[in-house]
Amino acid sequence: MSEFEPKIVAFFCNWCTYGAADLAGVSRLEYPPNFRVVRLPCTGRLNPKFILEAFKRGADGVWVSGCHPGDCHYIAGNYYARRKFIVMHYMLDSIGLEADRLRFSWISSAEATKFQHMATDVVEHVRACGPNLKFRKAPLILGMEEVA
Amino acid sequence: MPSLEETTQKIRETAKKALADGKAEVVIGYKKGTYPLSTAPFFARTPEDCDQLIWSNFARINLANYLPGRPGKVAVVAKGCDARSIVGQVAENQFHKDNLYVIGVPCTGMVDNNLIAAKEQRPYRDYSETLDTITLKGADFSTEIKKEEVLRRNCRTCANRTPKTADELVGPEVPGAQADDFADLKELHSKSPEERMEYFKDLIKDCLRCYACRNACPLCYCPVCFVDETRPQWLGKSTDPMDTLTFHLLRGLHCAGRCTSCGACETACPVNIKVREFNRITEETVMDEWGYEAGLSWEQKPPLTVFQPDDEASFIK
Amino acid sequence: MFNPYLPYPVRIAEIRVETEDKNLRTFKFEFLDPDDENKFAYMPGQFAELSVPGQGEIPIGIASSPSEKGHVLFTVNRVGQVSSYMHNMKKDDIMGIRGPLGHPYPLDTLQGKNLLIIAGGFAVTTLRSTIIWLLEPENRPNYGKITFVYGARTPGLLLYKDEWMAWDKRDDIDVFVTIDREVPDWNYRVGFVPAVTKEVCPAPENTAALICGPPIMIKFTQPVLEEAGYTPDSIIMSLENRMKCGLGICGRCNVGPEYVCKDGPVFTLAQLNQLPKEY
Amino acid sequence: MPEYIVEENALKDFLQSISKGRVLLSPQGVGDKCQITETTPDKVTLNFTNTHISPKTLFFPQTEWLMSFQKDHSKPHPYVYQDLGDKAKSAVVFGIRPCDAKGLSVSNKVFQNDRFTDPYWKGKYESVIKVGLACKDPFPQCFCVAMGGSPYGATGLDVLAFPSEKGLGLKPITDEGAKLLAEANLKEADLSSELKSQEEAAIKAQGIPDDYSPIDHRGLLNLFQDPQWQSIAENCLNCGVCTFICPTCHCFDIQDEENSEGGVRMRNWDTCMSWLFTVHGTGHNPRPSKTERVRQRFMHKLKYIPMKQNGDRGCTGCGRCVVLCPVNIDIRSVALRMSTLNMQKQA
Repeated sequence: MSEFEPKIVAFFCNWCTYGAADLAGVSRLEYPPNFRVVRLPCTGRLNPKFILEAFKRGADGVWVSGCHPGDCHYIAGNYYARRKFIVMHYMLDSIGLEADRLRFSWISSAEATKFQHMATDVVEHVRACGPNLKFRKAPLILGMEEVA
Repeated sequence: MPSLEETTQKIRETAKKALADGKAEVVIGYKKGTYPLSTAPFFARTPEDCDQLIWSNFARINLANYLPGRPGKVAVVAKGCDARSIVGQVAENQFHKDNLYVIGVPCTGMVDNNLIAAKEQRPYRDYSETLDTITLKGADFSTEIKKEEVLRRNCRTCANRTPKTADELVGPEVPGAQADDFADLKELHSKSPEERMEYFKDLIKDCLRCYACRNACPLCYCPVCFVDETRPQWLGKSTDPMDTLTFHLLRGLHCAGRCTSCGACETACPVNIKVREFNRITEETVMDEWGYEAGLSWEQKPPLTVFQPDDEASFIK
Repeated sequence: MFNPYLPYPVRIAEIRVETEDKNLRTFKFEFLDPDDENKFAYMPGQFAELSVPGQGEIPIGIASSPSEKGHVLFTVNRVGQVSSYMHNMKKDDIMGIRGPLGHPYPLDTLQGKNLLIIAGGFAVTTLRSTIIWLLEPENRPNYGKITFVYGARTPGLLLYKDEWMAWDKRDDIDVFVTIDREVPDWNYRVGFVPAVTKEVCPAPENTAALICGPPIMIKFTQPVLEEAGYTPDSIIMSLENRMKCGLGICGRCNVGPEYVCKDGPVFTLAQLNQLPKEY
Repeated sequence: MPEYIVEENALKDFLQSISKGRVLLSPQGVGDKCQITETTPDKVTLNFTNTHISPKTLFFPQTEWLMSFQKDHSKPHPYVYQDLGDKAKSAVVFGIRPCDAKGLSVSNKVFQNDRFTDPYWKGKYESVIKVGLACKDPFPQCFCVAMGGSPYGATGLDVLAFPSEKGLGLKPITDEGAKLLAEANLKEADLSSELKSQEEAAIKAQGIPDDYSPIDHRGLLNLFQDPQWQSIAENCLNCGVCTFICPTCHCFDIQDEENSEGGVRMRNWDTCMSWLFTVHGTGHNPRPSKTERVRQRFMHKLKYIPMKQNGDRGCTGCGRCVVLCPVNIDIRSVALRMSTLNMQKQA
């Protein structure tokens, strides 16, 4: 049986981590291809429902990454985001989401190597958690077996 | 402590005075309910109306809920928790402080009817209450229940029973319980992630998705709630456990740093889900992280609307 | 057991963009199972639920006439989730239609009468169906004079241009098409529907008016007709409300005790005067 | 038809007998957990108030999948909805209360109306034999008598069971009920006089009922335009609890859900208290504020349904909304206010 390949939804800030991913690619730094990236104007735009929606639709992990505190393109977006992340993080942890499925990080657009390492790390941690079976919607039973 | 009757009398006098002095066009208070162990919100507009206002151990619903968007000058009867909600609404520009007159009632806690139902299953048609006891009267029995045994969960640990931000208090201050140590969450935190998820999925399994918890909440005033958004539709409307859990999680998160533990959501829930469990988690977070309790003063800023450059978040890599 | 919730599968045979703002498209459907066409026996004024698998359903008036065999037509305005999705569908895509639902215009009881047909904007759909049906050689002799008033804001927002232009050339129907404001190369009328109606409406004796249009048009046309002497039971209107089941069960489209889907959508003004204005 | 008697120690055998080849459904659990569920004869109890939320869930679940489709063009019928079939099981429900049975019979006339039959409801409703349990002692929330019912009412039931001096009395109501009892080998007994006196006592115990008949005589528009709706609605939170727990509320929403392989169409309970319920695609809303929505609920129950169902009301007095409304909007007071003719001159 082939090894489980996790599906990870990544929310990247347009001004930093998204650029870092770009730079990593241009620099031919190899990192795992398990991400579906959603580009945000700022991590301040991240609504908790985005994370829940990703898990609900079957993502095995979610990775949110933005600019280092103090470096926000919009002055303070990520400071507010940080407080939101704190509340979100404890909430999801408290209701029993495995901590390794949800990752927050700060990666600037110059940090291609950090991006590479972080990407590998996220995938390995999510892989260790196994497929997301509990924190997703129940599959639709189409009942086609009998019909066909 | 003044008796319920004395408090009732004082509320009526204060309400009449507020109307007469032009501080308010309407006084929102409680009147006796039509069913045993209940009260109804009541909108008093004349001095005669004011004589229907009462104080009771069943004044559970949070009257701050009627404030957002209401035109004109309003006086409202508020317990400690309700007054805190009002502070939150004013901070969030839902109601202008100048149009508000808060009649604060130092509160010794409200009664959970489910706990009464657990103590007395026989049908009763009448009841009486004092500040400390509830007496149920059936065809051939009369049962006296001590109020402290049937207090709501949130009232048992309430540290802010006196509405200190009120414009006028109708009784002497009452001491609150010890500062909240979140003892109720200790057991939860000792569980494994699997057990925690089981616990929460079991907690909400009876959810009817009626959203009464949202509608009863004085802080849920969004013109279009996320559950009603259709493009995109964030939330499935079926009984899928994940959709239900998402609703409760997001409701909890939206109330982070705002919830005052008034218990209106749990009171409104028709199937008695402990919906406040989600709010408790965020309450604990804002307390641990920023030492914040919602609605204690007019000056404080809700924690998610401000930041410190050095906010600690070691989980962010 | 017949399941009224189950749509008949149809294929999109043709999509026509109707208006210059591209917000209205006419869909021509063919039934995958030819038998379903017989089961879908309808009369002008009825509607159907267009069902896009995975997206939902929308109630839309049937624009084709039962006399047009082999297909059914629906003109859909891009408004919500389902209609927007439909606007991105292609020829030969598979979807479903469920119906016919509601009651048709009472054309059988109107036999022998003159008909004044007033349409505004894209509400003309079921009235197109009506006119096509009325102009059939076997039906036309059963009715008196037919007057058709149709208005839209601009020429580009008028539906079914080829058809009403052809009707205009016939002598068994009087066609008055109008737009709100003068534009170059416009050879028909200019002015609002109520004003045109006032000018051209036939005598109320032995005449019935069928009206379908936006609320604002109905609000101002109704007094014109009443002034001209039309009685409330000779003014026939078609309502719309949000619907889901279309079967008089799910409870959202009711106007007082009447369900628009099951008991309507066609009501006379006399009936509506007895009902609350919850539409 | 004769009545039958089941002695207390024979109750289990009786239940065994009527549930032969059928599923046995009966109220289980106490307090807010009390609900009609599948059970076995030994677990059946007569000692309960009523189910916490109405038993409409039996025939009209909160979420019900109606049909499904698949997207694979190499398989038959891509993108064509197929009926998910009737999941109805032959069953007997023991212990449904008369108010609920009557309420469900009101919904039955909506689901099987003059033009359409809802197959999902019909299948379930008609495959369940309903043995009702009369209410000897009314509960404080009960007002079935005022709503034109009785604690011993038989509407919507196949058999009415009632506590008799000698055990459990059983009165067949429909032919199906008579057949069920005839096959159960029971002792016949003439209980008609006992039944009559019990019913009279139970009705009396509810006190002098309010008279809501003026609602039937008031004009529709006169009631609709009554200015007091504003003050009735003032308290309302629009939470919809009253509609979800009500035995006659039957409104639903139809939703599609899909994934990469296919999708299902389902229906979920909905409530007229929600603004989303009636809003048009254009944004126009025929019931834009809570006043209209509150009015809709009470008018529907107390005026519209009686107009359509020969005077039968859409409220049967089970009292759940009275108990569970968080702001104590009591349908009895509302009905009384609707009955007050002097609010406005009669239409």
